[in-house]
Amino acid sequence: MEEHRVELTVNGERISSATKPEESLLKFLRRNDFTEVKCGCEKGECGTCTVIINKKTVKSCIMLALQTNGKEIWTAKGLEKQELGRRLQESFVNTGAIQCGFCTPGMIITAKNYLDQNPLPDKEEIKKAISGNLCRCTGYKKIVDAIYAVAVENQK
Amino acid sequence: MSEFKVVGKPMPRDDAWAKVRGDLKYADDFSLPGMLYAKVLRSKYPAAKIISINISKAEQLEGVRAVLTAKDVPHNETVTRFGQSLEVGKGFEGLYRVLADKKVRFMGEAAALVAADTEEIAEEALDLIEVEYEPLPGVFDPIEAMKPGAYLVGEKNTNIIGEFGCGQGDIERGFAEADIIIEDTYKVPFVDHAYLETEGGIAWIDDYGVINIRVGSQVIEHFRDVADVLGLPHNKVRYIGTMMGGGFGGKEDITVETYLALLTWKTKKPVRLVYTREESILCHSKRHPFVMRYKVGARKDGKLNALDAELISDAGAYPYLSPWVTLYATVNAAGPYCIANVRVKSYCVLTNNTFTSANRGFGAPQPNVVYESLMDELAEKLNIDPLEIRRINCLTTGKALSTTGQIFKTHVALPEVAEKAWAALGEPTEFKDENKKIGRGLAIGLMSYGRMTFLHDSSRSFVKLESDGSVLIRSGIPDLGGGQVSLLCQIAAEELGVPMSRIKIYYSDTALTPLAGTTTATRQTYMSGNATLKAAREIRKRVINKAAELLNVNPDKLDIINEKVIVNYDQSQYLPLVKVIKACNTAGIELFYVAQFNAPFTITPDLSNIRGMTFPDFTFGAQAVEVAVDTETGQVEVLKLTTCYDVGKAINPLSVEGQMEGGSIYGMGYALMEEVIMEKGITMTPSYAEYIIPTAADVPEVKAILVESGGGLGPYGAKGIGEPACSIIAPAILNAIYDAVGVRIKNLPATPEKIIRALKKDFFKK
Amino acid sequence: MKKVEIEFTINDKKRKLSVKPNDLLINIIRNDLYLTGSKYGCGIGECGTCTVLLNSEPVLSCLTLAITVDGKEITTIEGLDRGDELHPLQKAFLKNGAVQCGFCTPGMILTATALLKENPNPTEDEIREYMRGNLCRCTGYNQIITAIKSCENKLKTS
Amino acid sequence: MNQFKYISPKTKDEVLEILKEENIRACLVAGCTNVLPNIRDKKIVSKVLVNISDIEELKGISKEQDKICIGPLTTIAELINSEVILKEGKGLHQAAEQFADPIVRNSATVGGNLVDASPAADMAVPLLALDAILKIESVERKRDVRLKDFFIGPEKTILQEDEMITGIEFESSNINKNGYFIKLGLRKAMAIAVASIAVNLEVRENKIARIRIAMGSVAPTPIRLTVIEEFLKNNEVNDGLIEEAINKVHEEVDPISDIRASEEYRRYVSGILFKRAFEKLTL
Repeated sequence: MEEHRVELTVNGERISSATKPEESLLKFLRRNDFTEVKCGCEKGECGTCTVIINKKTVKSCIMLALQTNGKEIWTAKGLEKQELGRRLQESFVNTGAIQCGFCTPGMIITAKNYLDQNPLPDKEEIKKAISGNLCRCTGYKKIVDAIYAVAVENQK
Repeated sequence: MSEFKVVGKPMPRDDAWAKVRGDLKYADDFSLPGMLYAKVLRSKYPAAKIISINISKAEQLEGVRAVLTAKDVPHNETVTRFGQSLEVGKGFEGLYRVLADKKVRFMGEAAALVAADTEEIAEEALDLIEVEYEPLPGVFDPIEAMKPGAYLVGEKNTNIIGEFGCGQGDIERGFAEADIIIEDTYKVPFVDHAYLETEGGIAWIDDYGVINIRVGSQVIEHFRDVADVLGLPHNKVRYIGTMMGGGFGGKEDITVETYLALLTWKTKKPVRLVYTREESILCHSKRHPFVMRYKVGARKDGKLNALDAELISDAGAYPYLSPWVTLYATVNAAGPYCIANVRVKSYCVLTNNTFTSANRGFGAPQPNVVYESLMDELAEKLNIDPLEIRRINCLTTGKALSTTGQIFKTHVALPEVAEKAWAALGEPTEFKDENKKIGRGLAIGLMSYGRMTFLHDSSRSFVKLESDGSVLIRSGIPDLGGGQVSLLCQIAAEELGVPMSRIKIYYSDTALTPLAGTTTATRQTYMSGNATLKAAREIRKRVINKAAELLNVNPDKLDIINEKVIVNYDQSQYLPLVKVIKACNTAGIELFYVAQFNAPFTITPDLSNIRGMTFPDFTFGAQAVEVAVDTETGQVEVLKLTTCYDVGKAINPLSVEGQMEGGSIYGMGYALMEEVIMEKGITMTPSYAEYIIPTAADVPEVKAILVESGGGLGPYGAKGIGEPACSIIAPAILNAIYDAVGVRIKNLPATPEKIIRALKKDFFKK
Repeated sequence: MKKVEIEFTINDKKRKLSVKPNDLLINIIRNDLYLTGSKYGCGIGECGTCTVLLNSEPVLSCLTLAITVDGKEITTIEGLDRGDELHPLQKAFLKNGAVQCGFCTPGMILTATALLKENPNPTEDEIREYMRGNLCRCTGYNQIITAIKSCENKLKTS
Repeated sequence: MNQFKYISPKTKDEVLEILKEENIRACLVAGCTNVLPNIRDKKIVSKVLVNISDIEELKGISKEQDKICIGPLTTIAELINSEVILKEGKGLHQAAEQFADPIVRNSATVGGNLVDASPAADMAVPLLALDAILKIESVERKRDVRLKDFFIGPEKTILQEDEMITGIEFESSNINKNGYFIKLGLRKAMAIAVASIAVNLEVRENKIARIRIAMGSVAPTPIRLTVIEEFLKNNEVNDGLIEEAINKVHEEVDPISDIRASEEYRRYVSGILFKRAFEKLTL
């Protein structure tokens, strides 16, 4: 079996680990204990495995681990290290945007990256921005409210 | 007690931080050293005879640790239960086959299990298992399956596995006296729960030979069923329930647990099994399709005076909970209306489709689609406003359910909820696009919370005050995302005057926590809420009595607030809670208590003519929508959505709103886009690209209106909301579509094509 | 440090591993193969709890370099029973109450199997002599000796 | 046993060499949005996975005098952010905005969407209406292929095993500036088109001077509706004309029934989509 190494930084920490050519970034990250990256469909159709790679959101189930060699990845766990990330977490918790919580890591990563680039969206824009992340519990309202609340803070 | 301190306040959930940080370990996030990976071999045919299974090649593959087939399962044929420990009659305990044996009943039925060193090896081993099938014709339509001489799905001589009836009055006379009669047949499809977390778990054998199963399950009481399959004493199987990534009824039946137990038992190693999305859609239970023939009669003034309903549910390949679901539908068939003459007959039928079982709503949403559509048809024909006709006919406090005659002793918030939901739509949306027509729809409904009373339901909870004033709760309650666990903390915090941060709860572990019963039937707020309330109040009493002694005041003058026992007429007089606890400990007064709460018990009714109480209580609600229908493409956009329920008391408004908002969208998907399409038993929609659920871009802003009558049987007068929240929206949307373009959809989902076929009949003729 | 590929048989299963030249056998057995029956007691060969059989000879795995077992056969406590059938010595230890805290038991039993292989019916003195490298703090050794004695001539069969 | 290899070349020429070398064994991986699902479904087995996602020379959008050049590795998100595309190929821009969902748009590439050759391909439809030309290269030869000659069946193209798309071009012209795209899906995001249309139109003194009509999900491949194009050319724009055209659309499309819609509905709605796109461009 052909083995390769991937070297990348995840949440600011250097990771170097073996992988196989066909291993998805999702499987690779989960194998390396980043279990906050969730596996919902493995076809890029639910968004629970969303991570940020070089400032872009990516569904990690539809990217080869090897393609991320040398890149900078952020998962939901890394959000605590960033001011906007912490504010989003706070807002999700206080707004009641979390029910079963399984979509939350992907959802909040998507929101973080979106607000980084669009600090002052309205609710309709937020809905579009998270339309690649499915949620079955909340009906999205409190998720949109939580993200919007942070956007409103941004105006101050 | 004085006014609430914690209850009724919007509360960030106990589990929210772990979830938002990604720290929470769901079933698939947990590993053990030396763990094996399991895969399931699934039947390629919906109906076939298994001639032979050859596993020798798979066994020889390096890294394969076990390959199991039906013959390796000690008790392969058992019965499905859902946690009940009492006899409820054979009618409800259908055959449950762990691994397919001789006859395959549905496509994707498990035929063999593999455990191997890696997932890849396990998958490769599946390809090496040789199964020789002899395909059989099968039957895929419940109506066909009911006919004499139909293909027999199981081993019995009929496919009908449940037959129920109820009603009152004289149906013939009722129709004779009606000024108007409407007769129609409605159909609803298979629906998937589509929770983001697929079914999964891990099992291991501990030092003492106990099989531990860490799994996302709504029913940890299944430890008994797993033990029975292996022929072990019940105390040799332990369930450790994880927080679930959504349940909605789909994790109510056994999913991976038995497979895990068998494989870990065989290999003596930890084993993990997690379904792929395809597997989940293909092989776990679905919501029941129903064929519903209705006939309703009313007088000119709009008063209903006759309803005759025949309900036929597709149970799929195995009974599971189908008889129960059908029974729920039967009792719900006449909706929240007073009708003097009612007859309901229902059948539950096996087919070679994927098996159906619990799905949020449990038999309430299906008939609701019909009776609420028919109410609007009547309203139109009699030229009465949709809200008015519901006012004229709806149940009120003290009235009786028209199907079973169960009397509503608790508050019935009708027509109040309907008026509020309807009014909340506000001014009609202005629209410029001439191809889009605006329409509005209203629907009301009821759904039980708590299990059927003849199941003699009960729940237990352990509450303890630690010597430092922190609180420990132990409850078997599983949490599927609704905040069930956090709710118990809130109740204890309220009663014992300590902040949420000082409360720790251990939940969902059959070895450590008193069994709280299943997180199903919208029962946990009611059942485990009351059990926890009872336990907490017992501790509270003991603390207050001791404090009264020390302060030398009358106990009823004392309250516990912010960890102080305070004299309520003189706040300067108090004792720190910790001090009182010390005094109790010194005096040998126990500050822990296990309480059991029992629901009302009734005897099993005559199922052919169900009368009297079958449920502890019901939740009443109404939903209204405004839609825009594209008259050229048939696309429907929901512009406004309001939902109003009498929740009795919202213990945590954030969670209650969450259920109402989420339930609305769950139901909106049912109305507009969701269908597990099966062609001759083959699932055509095994992915999120084919089984589509609403995205954030598809949803309107849901307006949730909470009515708090305080009239519920739960703690502080709370009612259950989880399932009722999703059970009414579909017909509201259908009514709105009709209002917009005059098309009455009688076959969910209301896809653009169905609407266009009705609008452009002449085009589709050619 | 560069890793070396070694291949050996443990409890009748072939295993391939890449190990560092200074890896100790006890760590490989416990941490890489998850065979935690072999215990780590002192790390300097004073207590015998880490005893395993290397080509049927008892060795202290805390003093053995992993690379040296390349091509050899190892037996740990997990390899003694035959499925549900316990090894005669294991039975004897249970029967005679030779197990208290149980931490020395794996090493004890493996050493004892080696003893009875060399000397099917040893005298009590011979047993004490042979077993002296295995410390026990609970039992005072008596029931252990009795257990081993009760197995004389039983191992030929197994 | 399913054995994969992985190579990550740095330049286009290296890729072409690898394609020559490995031929059918090679599987180019760019956005990877379909490759991994196909590996999971065993539709792709034991291939040499050639990662081309880091090859800068195959990325980016540029305007060279009278033509627009799009690198095949340009992501859908990059199209959305491109002023050039917005100005020179509005239909393509609209299609990009409706493509899958915001996250997938960061990975998926224009070239990838074309070579997958799905009948529903959201990029193919507007590019057909822009009459795009594909630059195709192998070590041996270079050739230019019109997109409308590129697709030969569902998931089938004329691309040879040793070839790759190295550029996508369309002319900067009045007709291309005046385009419109409509996608009809069953939900607002992550939708696969039930039917889609792109129309590019140039009107001179109220006569149709040039018109191109392309549709997705109404035939085995994304198609150009050349019969109607011919019919409409040099005609005056009026309601009667549109009515007649709609009927011709019904005849020219060749849809199938699947889980998303029936053949009849697709046929019917094709006419509606045409009418709407056409009106958008003429009003």
